[in-house]
Amino acid sequence: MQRIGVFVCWCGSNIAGTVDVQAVSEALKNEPGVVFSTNYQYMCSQAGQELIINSVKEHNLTGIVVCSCSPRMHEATFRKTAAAAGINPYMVEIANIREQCSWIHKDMEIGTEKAIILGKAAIAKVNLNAPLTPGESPVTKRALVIGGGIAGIQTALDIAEAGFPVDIVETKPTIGGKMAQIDKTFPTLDCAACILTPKMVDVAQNDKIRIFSYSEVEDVKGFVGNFDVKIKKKARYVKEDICTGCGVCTEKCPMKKVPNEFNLGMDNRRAIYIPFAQAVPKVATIDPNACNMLKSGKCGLCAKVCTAGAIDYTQKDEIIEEKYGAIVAATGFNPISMDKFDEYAYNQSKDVITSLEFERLTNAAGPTAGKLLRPSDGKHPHKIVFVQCVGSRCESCAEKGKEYCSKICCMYTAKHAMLTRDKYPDTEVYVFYIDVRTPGKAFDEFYRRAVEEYNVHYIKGMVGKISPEGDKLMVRGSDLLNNKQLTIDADLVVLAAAIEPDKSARPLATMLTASMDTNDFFTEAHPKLRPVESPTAGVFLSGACQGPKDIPETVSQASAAAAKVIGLLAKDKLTGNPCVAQANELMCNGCSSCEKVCPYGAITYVDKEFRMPNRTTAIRRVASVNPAVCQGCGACTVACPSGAMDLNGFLNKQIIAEVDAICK
Amino acid sequence: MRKEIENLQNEIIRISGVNPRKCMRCGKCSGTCPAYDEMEYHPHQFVSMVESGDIEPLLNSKSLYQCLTCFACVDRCPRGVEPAKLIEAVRLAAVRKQGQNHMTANDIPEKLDEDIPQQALVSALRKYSK
Amino acid sequence: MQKITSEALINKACELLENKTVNRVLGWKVGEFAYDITPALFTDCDSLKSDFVFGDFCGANFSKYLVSETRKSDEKVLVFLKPCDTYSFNQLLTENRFNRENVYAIGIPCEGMADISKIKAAVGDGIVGLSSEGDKIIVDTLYDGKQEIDAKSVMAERCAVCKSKKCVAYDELMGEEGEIVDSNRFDEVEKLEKMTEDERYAFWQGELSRCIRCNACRDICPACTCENCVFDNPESSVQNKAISDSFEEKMFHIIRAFHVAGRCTDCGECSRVCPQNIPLHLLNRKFIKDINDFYGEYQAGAEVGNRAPLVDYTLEDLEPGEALERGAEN
Amino acid sequence: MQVNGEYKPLIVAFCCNWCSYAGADLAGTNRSNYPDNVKIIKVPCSCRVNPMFILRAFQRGADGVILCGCHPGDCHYTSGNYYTRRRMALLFSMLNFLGIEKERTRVEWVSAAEGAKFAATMNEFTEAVAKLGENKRLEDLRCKR
Repeated sequence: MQRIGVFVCWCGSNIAGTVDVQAVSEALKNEPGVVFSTNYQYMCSQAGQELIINSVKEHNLTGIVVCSCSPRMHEATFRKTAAAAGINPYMVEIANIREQCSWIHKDMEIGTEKAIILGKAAIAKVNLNAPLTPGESPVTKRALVIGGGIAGIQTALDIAEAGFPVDIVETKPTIGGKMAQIDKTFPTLDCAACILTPKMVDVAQNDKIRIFSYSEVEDVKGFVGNFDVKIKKKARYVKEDICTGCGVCTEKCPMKKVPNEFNLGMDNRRAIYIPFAQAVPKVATIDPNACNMLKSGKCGLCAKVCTAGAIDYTQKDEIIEEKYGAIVAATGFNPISMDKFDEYAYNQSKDVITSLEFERLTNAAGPTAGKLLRPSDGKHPHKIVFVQCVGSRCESCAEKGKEYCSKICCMYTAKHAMLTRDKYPDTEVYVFYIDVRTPGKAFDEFYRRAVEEYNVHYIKGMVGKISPEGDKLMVRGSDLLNNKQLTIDADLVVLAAAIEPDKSARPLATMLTASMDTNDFFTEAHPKLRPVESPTAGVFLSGACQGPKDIPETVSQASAAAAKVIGLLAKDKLTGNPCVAQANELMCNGCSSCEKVCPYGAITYVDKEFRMPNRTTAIRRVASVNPAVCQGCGACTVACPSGAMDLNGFLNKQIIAEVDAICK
Repeated sequence: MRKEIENLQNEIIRISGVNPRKCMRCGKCSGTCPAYDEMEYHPHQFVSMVESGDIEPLLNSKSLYQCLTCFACVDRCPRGVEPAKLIEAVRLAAVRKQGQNHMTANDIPEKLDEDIPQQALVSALRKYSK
Repeated sequence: MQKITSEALINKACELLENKTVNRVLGWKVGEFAYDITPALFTDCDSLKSDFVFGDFCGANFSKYLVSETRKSDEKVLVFLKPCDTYSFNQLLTENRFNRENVYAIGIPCEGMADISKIKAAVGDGIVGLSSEGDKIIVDTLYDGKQEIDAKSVMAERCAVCKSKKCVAYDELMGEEGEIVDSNRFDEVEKLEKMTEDERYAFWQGELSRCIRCNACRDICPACTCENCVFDNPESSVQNKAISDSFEEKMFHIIRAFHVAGRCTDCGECSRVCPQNIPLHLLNRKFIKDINDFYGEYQAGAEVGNRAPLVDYTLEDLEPGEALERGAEN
Repeated sequence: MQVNGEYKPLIVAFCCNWCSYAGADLAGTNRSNYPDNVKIIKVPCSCRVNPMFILRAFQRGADGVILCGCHPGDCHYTSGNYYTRRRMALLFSMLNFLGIEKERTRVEWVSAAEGAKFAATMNEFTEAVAKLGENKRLEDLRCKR
């Protein structure tokens, strides 16, 4: 039997104004389990708390009921008070007689009567409370960053800076991501490579960071602080530790006609290749789909020319298993496919290109060595049309485009237009826009410069149709402000394609039990207050995998995610919420209903041996809750038909006792 | 007067099944329209003028009959506004204003004439039966 | 009249016992009366030959017995499953309730079982013998001698509205696999739905007042396989083995039906065993009908591993208020 | 439930900790009146509410039971209220099937910002239950006694 103390707070006149606190404390004195009952002006004050502490000692109390304001306000306070008085903090229950009683009723009699009932319910619950201790779990002090773009790089560097080891997993043969493909960055027009590659080198040289390039995450098990991850290191047929990146093999390889994905297929690479000069790790990779040696066993030229002896045609995929305390998703984005936008003739003309392709065309390391030449005939274009919002803000065509605004297109289109006019003043540049959205530091100024100083023709309207005619592209669009329909005979058309999350994000989210929105962007734990955390504890979000972002935003989010990871890894142990589900193994059927409804994957099954009638035993499959993962929602407790699953702090019998106390 | 305009507006919206508020003013419909140069009011203007209740000028404009109903705007509109359907509805409103020209299926037999193409009848029924 | 004979089943069981595929057989055995067939475990061919029967009164669904039977030994047990039993079998497998390895399941066709209470209503008491001949059931009674009745007219309600003649799980099939049939099994439920609240209340008051809380419905139910039922568990706060309060049996039946909602295969065993003839299956069917209406057709046990509707959701599910409105429209 | 020989409806409200309980607090903070008939029980999530709790409340004399949770899509635990929605749709439909007035049971989504909605809902629900009169059907289904 509990020895319960009841403490009724006046809250000045907030409660005492409409509730006869004296009558409440008197009435509750006679409830089962109650050995002491009193009231006081401000229970949350220093003096009020001391009153509680002294009463606990004086009356040997084992449980406390505070009739006061909402538990959302002072439950934590009174739990601390209980701990200070030497009893378990979870032996405290609050009867909310302010927000849910005195403040909504005007009549003293009604208020008092209701306060007594609420007090009785809290007492009935405390009678069945049991001391709860939060579970502790150790933290593996290593972080995993999935994705090696600027987001992943920045997150990894920041975590390593704090002294924790970090692994980066990147599916491509090199880190760098989309930023490595970009020529210049808005609004400052620094060269992307000049600011990115030093960071890539930092990553390579940082002894806290390991890079698993050309690798994929295969499996994730475990929970915050204790993830077990399987990483598949795909065979690149080159020994990473021996290859010096001299590039001789990539010059001698006879397979010359492999589309170069780094330049978006606008030129070719060899079967053995290094994606670009500043690749990290700077190691060659053999494309097994193109290599003659791997396909038919005939060639072996690269092995012959490699003086370091790094080529290994027998290499196999390798599985690496590692433990991590935190995981950061930084899987990034891709431009959407233009295949379904027939009206823009992307598949009909080589001279209709996407913005990312334009980046490569203007990049000094690109297929044209930085000269802006038309892909079809290599001639210099004199009239260029940029089309914004291709596939973005596209509600009706869900199978073609995306409903959301891709956010970055306005700015990079302004950049492209400005750079073109700067380098080639003889070129006429038109931009078709619906709106120009430039929130961001120095963004609008940048866009205005494109218009005012560089004389880029911005046309409010959308392009309806592009038709190739001879070596021209007839671009028909509307000019809404002049109420005209225009046809521009362009040499080159650049489509600002919408961006979408990388395809690898969805299966990864499943592995991480992290939630996603309908567009496959990762959802954050709270859209405003916890923007870099996923709802799954220990999983963090960095960069465009959470939503469209430009580079400065990506980098700030990456650092924010790193700060969260560091905060987690800095702890030796994680203290959980003790109000978690608990399975009574004796009653569990092993039916898996609870496992299916658990949003956190906190429930697993174990086989245990049970005594059965007639001195026999049987192996039964029973549920086991991982208290470090369980968040205490209670979905499982109702899914469980046998009542084997219960929720600490909100036990079935406690809630039923409250119901009984209210109803009787 | 205001009431009348509102009624007309609601009627057009109802007949067309189009929600002009979905329009984000991108002008792709007008950018795509093959009859643009013929028209005084262009597809995007139909949408915004119906939305603002500025329907009278549309009813009196020849633009109504210059729409080819090619549906390029319907196909390409990124927001699914379907301007051609709206123009069709305005056209219908204009037709109705002219007087008793409502038509039911029962009226067809007497109108049958060997020289009238089947398609004309179908299209007449489509226009005048709503 | 069943298409498959006792002899065929006995021969099959003997063969499997002899070649050591199985070491015991779950089967039907005549009880006190000819219609009072009870489940039994056979371990040798002789007892099979003398006691095993299969006929129009072998309604018992053996799936549930596998939960305890498979724990007893690692050797296989032979079980005969009628089409509706196979659904229970799959559902239990979905819930990991027994080890599939320890079972040898033979699917057998079923032509529908007879309802002894209907026979009694037709011929009166004092039944001493029963046999089937073609479409007829021949009843030998103490008072009136032999009487012939049409088997169809005394078919159990659950068989008259049979949902499936298809065996959905087996190691071996005897006879034809059968097909899922169109059933009007929700007619009764619909009839009740069309009544007013008052009429429905009166109906259920009449039915549930007869409940004696014998727990037979729970004990026979192949979905009620909890190690320890909440109503037997003192920790649950709702423990009650007998009626101590006027509301108890109603609470019991609602909760029982709710606990099996989405898992109930509609085998109808609950109503078969109810000594008070309460149409308990109507509660289960109401849930099944609602699930079908609200969330799309779902048949528990149709396949192993299906996700039951109550442990699933879609973002567009209807609101509880809408569910009640739909009910009001009926 | 009878109080001093008079019918006074008793409403049990289960409120999820994150949205609806906070919504109820806000109703209090705004001094929005709603009847004292309503007694709130806090649960971590609406999906914690077992049908047994609801039946128990009716058994012990509650005249109406209302369940409040976060709006679909806003659940603190991401999916809890989706399960609630299915469970309660089926349970309430069953209760109605047994002849219980459908006005006695309700699920309402109330966010932490919807104090006014909470009060309005409670006013409306209490009134609806008051009209029905005392809950006899769920207390007693036996014709005997």
